[in-house]
Amino acid sequence: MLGKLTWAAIPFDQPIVMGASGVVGLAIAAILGFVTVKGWWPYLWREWITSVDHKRIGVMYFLLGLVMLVRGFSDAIMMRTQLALAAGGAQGYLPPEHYDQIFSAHGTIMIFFVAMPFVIGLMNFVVPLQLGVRDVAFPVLNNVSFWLTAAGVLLVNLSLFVGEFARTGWLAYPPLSELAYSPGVGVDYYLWSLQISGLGTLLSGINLTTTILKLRAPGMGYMRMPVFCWTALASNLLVVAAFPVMTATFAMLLLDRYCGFHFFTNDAGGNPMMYINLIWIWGHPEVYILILPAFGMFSEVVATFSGKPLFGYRSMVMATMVICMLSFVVWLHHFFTMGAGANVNGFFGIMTMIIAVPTGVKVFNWLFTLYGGRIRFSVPIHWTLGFMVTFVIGGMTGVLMAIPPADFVLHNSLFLIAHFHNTAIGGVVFGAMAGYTYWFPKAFGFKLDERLGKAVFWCWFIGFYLAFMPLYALGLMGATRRMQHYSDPHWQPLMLVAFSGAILILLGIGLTVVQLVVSIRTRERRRDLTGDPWNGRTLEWSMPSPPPAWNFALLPPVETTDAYWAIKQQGHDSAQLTAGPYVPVHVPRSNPTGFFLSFLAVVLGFALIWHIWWMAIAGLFGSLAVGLVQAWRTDAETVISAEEVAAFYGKQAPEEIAA
Amino acid sequence: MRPRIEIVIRGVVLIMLAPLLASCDEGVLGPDGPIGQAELTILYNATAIMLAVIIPVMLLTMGFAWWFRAGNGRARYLPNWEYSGRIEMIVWSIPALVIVFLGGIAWISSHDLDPPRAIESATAPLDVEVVSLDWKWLFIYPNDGVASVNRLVVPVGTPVRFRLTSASVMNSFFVPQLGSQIYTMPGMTTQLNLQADRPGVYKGFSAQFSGDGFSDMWFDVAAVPAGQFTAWVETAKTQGQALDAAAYGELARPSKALPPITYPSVAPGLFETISSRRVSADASSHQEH
Amino acid sequence: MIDASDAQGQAPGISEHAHADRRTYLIGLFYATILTLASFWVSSTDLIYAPGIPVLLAVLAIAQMGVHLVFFLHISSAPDQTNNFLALAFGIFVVGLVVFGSMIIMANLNHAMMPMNQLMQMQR
Amino acid sequence: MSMVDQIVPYPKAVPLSMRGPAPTRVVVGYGFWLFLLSDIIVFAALFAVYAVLSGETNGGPPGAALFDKRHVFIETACLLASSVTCGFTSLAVQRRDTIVAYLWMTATFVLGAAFLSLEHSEFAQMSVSGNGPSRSAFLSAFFTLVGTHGLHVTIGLAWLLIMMLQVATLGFRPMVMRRFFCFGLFWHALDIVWIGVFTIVYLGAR
Ligand code: HEA
Ligand code: HEA
Ligand code: CUA
Ligand SMILES: [Cu+2]
Repeated sequence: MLGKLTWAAIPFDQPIVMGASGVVGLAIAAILGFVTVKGWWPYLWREWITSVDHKRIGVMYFLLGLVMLVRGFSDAIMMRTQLALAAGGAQGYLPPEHYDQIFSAHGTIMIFFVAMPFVIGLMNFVVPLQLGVRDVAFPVLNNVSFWLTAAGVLLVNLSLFVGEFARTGWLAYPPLSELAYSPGVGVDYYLWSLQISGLGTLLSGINLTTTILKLRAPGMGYMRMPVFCWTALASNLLVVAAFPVMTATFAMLLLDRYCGFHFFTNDAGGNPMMYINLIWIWGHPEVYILILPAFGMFSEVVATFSGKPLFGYRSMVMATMVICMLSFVVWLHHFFTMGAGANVNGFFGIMTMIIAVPTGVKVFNWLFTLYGGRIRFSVPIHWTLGFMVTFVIGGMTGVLMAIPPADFVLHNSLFLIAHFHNTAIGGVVFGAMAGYTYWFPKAFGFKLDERLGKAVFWCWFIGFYLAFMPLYALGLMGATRRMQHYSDPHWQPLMLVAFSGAILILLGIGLTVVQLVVSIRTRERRRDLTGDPWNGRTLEWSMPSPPPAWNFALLPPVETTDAYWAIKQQGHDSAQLTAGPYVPVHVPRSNPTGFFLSFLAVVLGFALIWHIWWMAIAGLFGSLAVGLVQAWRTDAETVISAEEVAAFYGKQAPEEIAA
Repeated sequence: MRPRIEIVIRGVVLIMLAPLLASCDEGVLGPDGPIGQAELTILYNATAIMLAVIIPVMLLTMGFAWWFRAGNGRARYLPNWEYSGRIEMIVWSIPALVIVFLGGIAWISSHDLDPPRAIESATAPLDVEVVSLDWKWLFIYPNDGVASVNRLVVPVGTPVRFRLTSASVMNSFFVPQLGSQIYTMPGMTTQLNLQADRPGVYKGFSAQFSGDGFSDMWFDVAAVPAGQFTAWVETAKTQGQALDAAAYGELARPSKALPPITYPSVAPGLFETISSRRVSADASSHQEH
Repeated sequence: MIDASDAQGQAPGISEHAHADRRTYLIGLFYATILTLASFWVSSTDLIYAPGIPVLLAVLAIAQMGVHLVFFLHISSAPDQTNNFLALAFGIFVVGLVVFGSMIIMANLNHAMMPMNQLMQMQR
Repeated sequence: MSMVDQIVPYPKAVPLSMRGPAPTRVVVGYGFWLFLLSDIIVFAALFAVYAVLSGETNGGPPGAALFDKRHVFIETACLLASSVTCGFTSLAVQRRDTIVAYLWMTATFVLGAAFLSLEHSEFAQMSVSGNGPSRSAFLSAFFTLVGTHGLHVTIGLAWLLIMMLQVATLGFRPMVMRRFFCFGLFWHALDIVWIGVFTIVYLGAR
């Protein structure tokens, strides 16, 4: 009846896990109770859960990333604590079977459920606004994508309380991840949650690519698109091309585990090397999926706060697209040590290094954007400058490992760990933070607190160096990754430094929350009444903050890059752009399909993980039924009358004068 | 703003360098063989040339940001300066030139330091067959017919020719002070050539995560003078139990932190048998909760 | 003056300017049939130099995919199809990398990892 | 889906890319086109695995001993013919000619179903004779590659049924026409994948 699921799946014997479960359970109950008492459900359901507005969905993605950051970070703190303790003969406080789950969960969560939601959320929110259009190409699909990601998140978190998570690292290399060596449900949790959320990501990639290529305001030719839209295009093209490979690879591992196939097994002719090859065909583009939009955000921020156009726009566009293409021909650098011949290793090493050229061009162009600027030191530019000095170190160590013989001694060491945290934190996370502070006023109508924002930055910045520079040294001293304890007591001082860095980052995350709370409580003082708090250059700043559901009452005319800047230069302002005459606008109606599909996907995934076949069938047919209902929906759009649109702006205008 | 950044950067660089300098004889930074030595040289060269680009970038970033701050009346504001053909040229060509150099190094060194490539030497190489098991290392000396677990003894100044495989999941054989690592994989044979130039005891371990006992997959590499090596082989031949099928079956069971053992004799063709997967190691207790 | 419904080019699969009619499909069917027959014949004939057969099969398959793309999917390199065409090119690029990249890498690895006895046989 | 309220006339000189948002028909078609490309990349991964593992028969029979070319030829003929009937369907749909559309839809459905039943009989025969997917890495790859194509055909048939129902209940409204249009793309793309399958798997079998 319940497949493999028994009471034994719940780790009653592990006080830490049970305690954490209890706290999380209570917190969830408290939040749900609070929402119920306040009677917010109808509002949440109508305006958020079923919303197909790209702005709302973007915010929800970001929020999801924020929640998962807490989970990913608690894993990180646990690892750092363990490694600070487990020196010499000591075993620390986490036994291997526990520690192995933690680093696997940390890597999986950080990449798929923190970094991806941040990046996708920001693209969702910003891209249609910058393109000057009303929504993405497929608003309902957008909501489905979000909820599928949320379903993956839910499954990963369920693994904490019911059963276990994979102990195979964030990429689950076989044969370790095959049934013979990992008979538990951990790997199944990993695979199904990533299959479900991966589908969501793929759909979102198709959606945003179509949006950028097919929906742009009149006059916005390709060479007039903001650079962030270009990087979003490159990133989503990579999603469309790379995620299918991940889906196929995981599907084959699932067939091995569920149906006795022999793709990657040790016996019957299976070949684990093929998995490693395929997973990196996806895995390498994946890191550029994350970093390219971050590059775009820095480009926007650096131009805005320097009060200058981005230097070398064409070069930037070209560099972006070159990185996009090259990212598909370097994947072997992740397994130089698998024993391929010198020609193959040499070729992929060189292709990898070539990426340093377009990336270098970007760095130099940001540099020359600063040159001759009038730089206002707001929080977003802090993150950008912090990124510029930090990321180049990570890039350099990447290029170092691209030399195959150098990689022969650095592969899988803590040096590698330092490299990718250097690029992921110094690049992606700093980018997300820059984007978050930059676009927050647009999304919510008020600015975040500047002083706290700077404090957050310094905690992260210094914390990052403390936490990860020692790892470069440790890697060179021969410390390898994924070790639960180590025998060399020499390493402990550096591990303690790294621990202190993680604590400082914790402080930064704490202050992020404080900043948010303080800013919300004092929001009346921080209102952004002009819609253009930073003296921006692109179209999203030409509309009120927060923007109306329809974004643009009239699609704005575009004559150059930095379209809004040009409009301002001609002496116009946003009021003039929205002055009418108004026409009725069609907006898509809220739609619960995504939410229901997500719910059923969780049911399906959970049933498959625990081999509860009747439930799996129920989940599958339930999803099909939801799909059919959606297929017969004919009331996809509603019309907002011209009067209503006019009323919105009419109400807006007097306030603006008052300000 | 700027002075604070500067203090931070300085502190950070110091933190970064101090341990590096203090620990130069360890791991990758203290190579004791030709392969490791060459790899370290490559690391130094590549780092130096890249730092020559990257340090100026960091300094310019901070410098530009400071000088062109909004409050600085002396800085020239160029609100429309967005293109310069000459700068674009330089910007593309500096990284490109660096990469041409590094790419050349990468190509040549990939061939020169290819793991299967024999080390040139007047001394005849020693053959060692390596098997990674759950969670320990088996070293077979095919020419002497002895075997050892979790302790590798090699003669100083002699090239060692490794052939490697795995009896269960993937691992990576790595002795940082000797140089290159290479994966060990079930059903496959990889090759590696290393040499120790100085007597000493080096740390070796698995660098590829392989399950719960992974952290204990350490072994010592004892590089000893040739005479001592022969003596070690002779002693090994007289001690303990033979590594026949039964003993191998026993050994192949998952276990953690096994102390070193030697075997006086080895079943003929054991390595081939393992690498062609004609015996399969017992996986049943690979993972317990 | 033409209206904005031409904006951003045409959808793939439809070619409204060169009207896809019955004849297009029949011509496509004709070519595809010939190519299919040729493939099946080539695979079991001894009139062709045997090691060349896979190459010829590949050529025929590529030709037939082209026929399907042109006559059934109406893909062309016309200006209003640029986006469709570029997407297709990108897809082919990735497909080629995945398939041939994997094959080359795996052949290289397998060659490097052949058991010793096989390696010796090859050298003889 | 896309919400364009202003269809503005443009002089010919304005490049396509500057004429503002594309109409819904184009947006949907393009989105689906991207989806198809991603789907084909899934197949690319499966083809790559097949190419790498096709020699790993684990002592079992190789492809040449298992496949029946006549069988495959009939399967191919079914699919090819269905491509044409599918094309005729879209022509009828464009003319909003209900009866003819139904006729060709039915023909397409029958041809697709014939293909599936042939494939099913092949799979069943192989499994019964002990050459199922767990026999060897080669057979795992074979069943997965060919089976995934078969799964797509199955989905296509279900989709076709739904379209028949939609025409009956909703009539030829733009939404239904767009879906038809995507179905056509899907069906033709499957045919292209099949060309790869029969060439590499069946005709290339050694
Ligand atoms: C995006 C990716 C990402 C990020 C951000 C991080 C962040 C951190 N990671 Fe790591 N990590 C990985 C990806 C990431 N990690 C991966 C892929 C692995 C490999 C797993 C494996 O071995 O299989 C790994 C492994 C890994 C290890 C294991 C090393 C080993 O194998 O021995 C350790 C050890 O301490 C570690 C530590 C940390 C720490 C202390 C942080 C923290 O410093 C940083 C904390 C980060 C956050 C809390 C999230 C970001 C926060 C924000 C962006 C705030 C935004 C807020 C607002 C916008 C309001 N990570
Ligand atoms: C967002 C994430 C991100 C980014 C942007 C990068 C960027 C790069 N990465 Fe990194 N990488 C990862 C995330 C990332 N990586 C992860 C997660 C892993 C490991 C996963 C695992 O094993 O678990 C990894 C692993 C990894 C390896 C494998 C190591 C191993 O396993 O042994 C290699 C090897 O080549 C590599 C190289 C590079 C290179 C060359 C770049 C380049 O793109 C960097 C380019 C940037 C610059 C070079 C700086 C700016 C340039 C200039 C200022 C110009 C002048 C400079 C020069 C001419 C050099 N990376
Ligand atoms: Cu793995 Cu050879
Ligand atoms: Cu990579």
